[in-house]
Amino acid sequence: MTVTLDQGFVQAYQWILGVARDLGLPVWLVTLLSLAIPVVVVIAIYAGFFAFLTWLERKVISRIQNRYGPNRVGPFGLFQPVADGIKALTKEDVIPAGADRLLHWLAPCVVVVPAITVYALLPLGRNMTAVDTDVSVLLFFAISSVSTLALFIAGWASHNKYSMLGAMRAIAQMISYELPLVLGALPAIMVVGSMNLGAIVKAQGPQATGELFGGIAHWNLWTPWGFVGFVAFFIAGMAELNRSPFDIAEGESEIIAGFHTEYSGFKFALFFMAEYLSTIAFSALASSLYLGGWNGPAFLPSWLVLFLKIFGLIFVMMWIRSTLPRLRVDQLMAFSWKFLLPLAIVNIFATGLWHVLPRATLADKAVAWGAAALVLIPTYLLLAKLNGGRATEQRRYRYADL
Amino acid sequence: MDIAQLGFVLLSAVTIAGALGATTINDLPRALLSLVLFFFGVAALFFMLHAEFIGVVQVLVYVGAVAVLFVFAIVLTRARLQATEIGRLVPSRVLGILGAAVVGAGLVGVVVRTTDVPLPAVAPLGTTAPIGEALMTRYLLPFEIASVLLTAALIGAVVIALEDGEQRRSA
Amino acid sequence: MISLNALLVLSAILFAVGLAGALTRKNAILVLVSIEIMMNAANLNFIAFWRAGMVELTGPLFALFTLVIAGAESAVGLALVIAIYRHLKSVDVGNIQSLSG
Amino acid sequence: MRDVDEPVGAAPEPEPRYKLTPVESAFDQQQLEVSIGPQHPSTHGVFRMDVTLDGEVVTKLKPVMGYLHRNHEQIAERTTYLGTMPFTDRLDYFGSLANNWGYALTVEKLAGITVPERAEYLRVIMCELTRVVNHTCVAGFLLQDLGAWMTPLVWALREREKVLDVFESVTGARMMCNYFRFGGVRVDMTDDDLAVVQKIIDEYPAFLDEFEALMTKNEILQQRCQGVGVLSKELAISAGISGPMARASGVPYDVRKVDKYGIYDRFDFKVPLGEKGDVFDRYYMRVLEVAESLKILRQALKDMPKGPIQDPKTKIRNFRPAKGEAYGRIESPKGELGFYIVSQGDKSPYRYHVRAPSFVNLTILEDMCLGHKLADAIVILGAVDIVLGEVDR
Repeated sequence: MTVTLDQGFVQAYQWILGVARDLGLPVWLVTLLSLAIPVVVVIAIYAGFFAFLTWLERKVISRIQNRYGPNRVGPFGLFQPVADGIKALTKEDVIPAGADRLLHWLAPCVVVVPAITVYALLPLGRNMTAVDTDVSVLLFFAISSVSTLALFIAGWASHNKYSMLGAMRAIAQMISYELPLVLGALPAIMVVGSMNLGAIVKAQGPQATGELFGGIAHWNLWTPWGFVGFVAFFIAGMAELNRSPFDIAEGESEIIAGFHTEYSGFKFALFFMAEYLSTIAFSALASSLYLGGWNGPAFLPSWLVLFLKIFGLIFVMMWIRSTLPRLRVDQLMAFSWKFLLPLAIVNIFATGLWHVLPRATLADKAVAWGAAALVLIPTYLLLAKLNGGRATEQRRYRYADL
Repeated sequence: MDIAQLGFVLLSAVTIAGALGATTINDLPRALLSLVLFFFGVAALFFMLHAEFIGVVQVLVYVGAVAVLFVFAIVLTRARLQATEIGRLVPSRVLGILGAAVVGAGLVGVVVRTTDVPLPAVAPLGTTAPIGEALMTRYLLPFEIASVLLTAALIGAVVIALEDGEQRRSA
Repeated sequence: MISLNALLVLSAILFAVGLAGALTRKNAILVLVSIEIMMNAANLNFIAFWRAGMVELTGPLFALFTLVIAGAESAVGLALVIAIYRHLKSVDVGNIQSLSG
Repeated sequence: MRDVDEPVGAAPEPEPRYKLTPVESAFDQQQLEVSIGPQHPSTHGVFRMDVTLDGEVVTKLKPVMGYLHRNHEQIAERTTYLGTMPFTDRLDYFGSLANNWGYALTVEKLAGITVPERAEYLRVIMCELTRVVNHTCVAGFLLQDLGAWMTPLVWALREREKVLDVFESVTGARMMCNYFRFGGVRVDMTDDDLAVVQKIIDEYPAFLDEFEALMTKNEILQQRCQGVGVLSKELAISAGISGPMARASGVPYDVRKVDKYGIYDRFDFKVPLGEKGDVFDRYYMRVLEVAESLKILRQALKDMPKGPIQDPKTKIRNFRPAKGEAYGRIESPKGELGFYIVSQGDKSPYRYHVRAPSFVNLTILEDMCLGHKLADAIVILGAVDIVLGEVDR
């Protein structure tokens, strides 16, 4: 039963291909079918996931703010995304006078493509990776870096000063957080010795049958380098995704909506969708690198486990979004270059140390932990001290004698 | 014509179109987009030739970094209006195009005269790990030199761009 | 299957296009763009020869180092372009002639 | 026969439907001129800042007001004295009761009217409640400008609703209360209302602590606010800045203490002072002042006597004060709110002028913003605490 659930998608896929072959369809058609089915299924499921997520985000933030959130359309407002979609589709598509019409049209398309493409690389469940290459982690970053250009195109083509400012901010932000992002992912690659996401996930799986929560103890998160790497990766990822508190590129209180100020209707919906899809993809990547990917208890199908982990990470993002104010541009850059990047680099050193030291016995483990902690904790304290110079002073207030 | 050949022809068309666009379009952002298309075409060709790692690095470096650098240059120089006309064929331009055509024709001519070798059908077994090993053993010196070069370029770029900024403020 | 010569011809064409661009464009940024195209064409050759021969990894490694140099070159080149722009308020290579005799 | 009016020759070129503004040339320059407002999420109404940016740094800023000009003063000079009262609600529509009091105080000074004891207490209670909600919401708005996704603002508005319920129950209106009358107030507060007020001020400190825990100790907020938009004490005095903004710069000035209008001399409360004069001080000044206001409210509720709420000698209809002029001022939540009225003995004032604190506080916006980033300019504006109804009048 669990196996059927777990491998249901895979088995159905094999069955369809088998039927197609039995029917005597030409080889190229079968090949095309084998390519098309995963694409269609992934897009359908994760686009549905995206719609649900917009609803969930509004609901979660509403609860944090003592509101109800959407509750008019359908039970618990569940059909709100449908209504939003219809509205976006029927809304007038405004293109500002003086805009570069071709690029204005192209930008939302370009921004969606990488957001969807990266799903091909993710192990979405056991035996459920569409494209299993040797370099999938690197390829993920390579593909998602395209969205930077899309944001620039959107800002430039809109012919609006706010858009231009937003585009500039987006680019500056993305190139400063690209490095900590990649360096944050590097420890996991180093230890496993492969850039293949499937191999990284497998390395975090149960080493023997019947382990707690499918080998939760083997998650990379529970190592010193894993913890630091995950935190650096997660923060840099939030910046990369333009999530609050790093949403300066569209900071609505400053530059209206940044690069998508001049977008309406379905084009705007595409930007929105790309943002959410990349959020999901990024959460999936983060869970694959550090949280054991689809590994979970045996009674849950593997794809559901990944879903839950994605939800967990996204919930944390929503929580942060509804709590923290936005950083300023220079503070954002300073945080990346002066704090996150050095920490990530030192973390790589700590990973190397951990990898070299023996970890067979308990004493060995203690030594390895101690060594990694000895590298990481002073670095953290030093960086915190170096960065916390000017701001955040204690203030004392007095009362006027009137 | 099998699928590989069809793919090759398509990719070549895309690549050449991208290159032509980048060298002929006057609107800078559009030329840049065309360049990105070209980069992607080349990366796809690398993938086709089973050099996955190089393909990925191609996208990462060219699209993720070089193209973004170009974006910065475009924005910082506000060069939208200054994109120069290519329509008028002044003598120097004609000479340039002719020269390039001669070089291209020469290269193609040489290639066509040599005996053709079909690419081996067997795919090489994963290049990523061997490349990593080679970089750490036989090619360690070039690897280190490259990293020094990158550092020098980084510092140099910062210095060049900074110095002037300060002058402008003090002026 | 694709033959080696097809790849070499493609690379030659790309190189010629890049060269033509470098020789005819007046905007310094676009000259740099053209140079990148030429470098990519050369890279394609390295990979093609490696794929045809399949001996050693010299081709991909050479391509890798070319990539590194291209990155460094464009960083410094664009920094120069920006510096020049600040001085001359122009990125037209025709205007940059203060060193000509 | 040709008609004289018939045009001769070719028809003129039709005017283009729109003219392209030379944005391209604007991009061409080193400095980017951005018009923030009048339609912008963070200008707190229809206010415009013409900002010149070098990259992200503000090099020039010109506040442009007047989009909400409603001829308030001219209308007041044409209508009766009492008829102006509801109009004053619309000045600072976030704290209408304070405006009422300022106007009532001035007219009472002009006509020499005394106010019964209980009415004075009612005035203090209503006005301090206004101050409490205003300051809380300003902190919420400020956080909204900082980019905190609505949460502080919604929390602040939740508390505001409770106070607005009291206003509604007492005066019949939630925002445009029109509560004050010359020589008293319009309706008395019932014991139920007073109990509700008591409950609100009992619960408020807990809310305030929670609110502060969300914000004050937040490192991002501190980094964004400290050292931003510093206003020196000297500049604050010479520019006539008043209210929490002046006190944040260390100017010991509070009309409640200086004038002791109404019955403010009976209450024990303190006036907090900042030292740096930056946005963080301005934010924290408001938090501290809420605590002081709660102190006043507690005392007022305890001491409130029974009695009439309206001076019976004052004529409500056909109210014509004698010839003369008067300037009355109160400490509104935003600063010193002054009314200047000249009477010729008619049914309407000869000259009526409002000294609006928001307006005066806005005048030094450029001095505070120069050299800061665009994002800071928004925050500085948010910390000034303006209401456009009052700025433009």
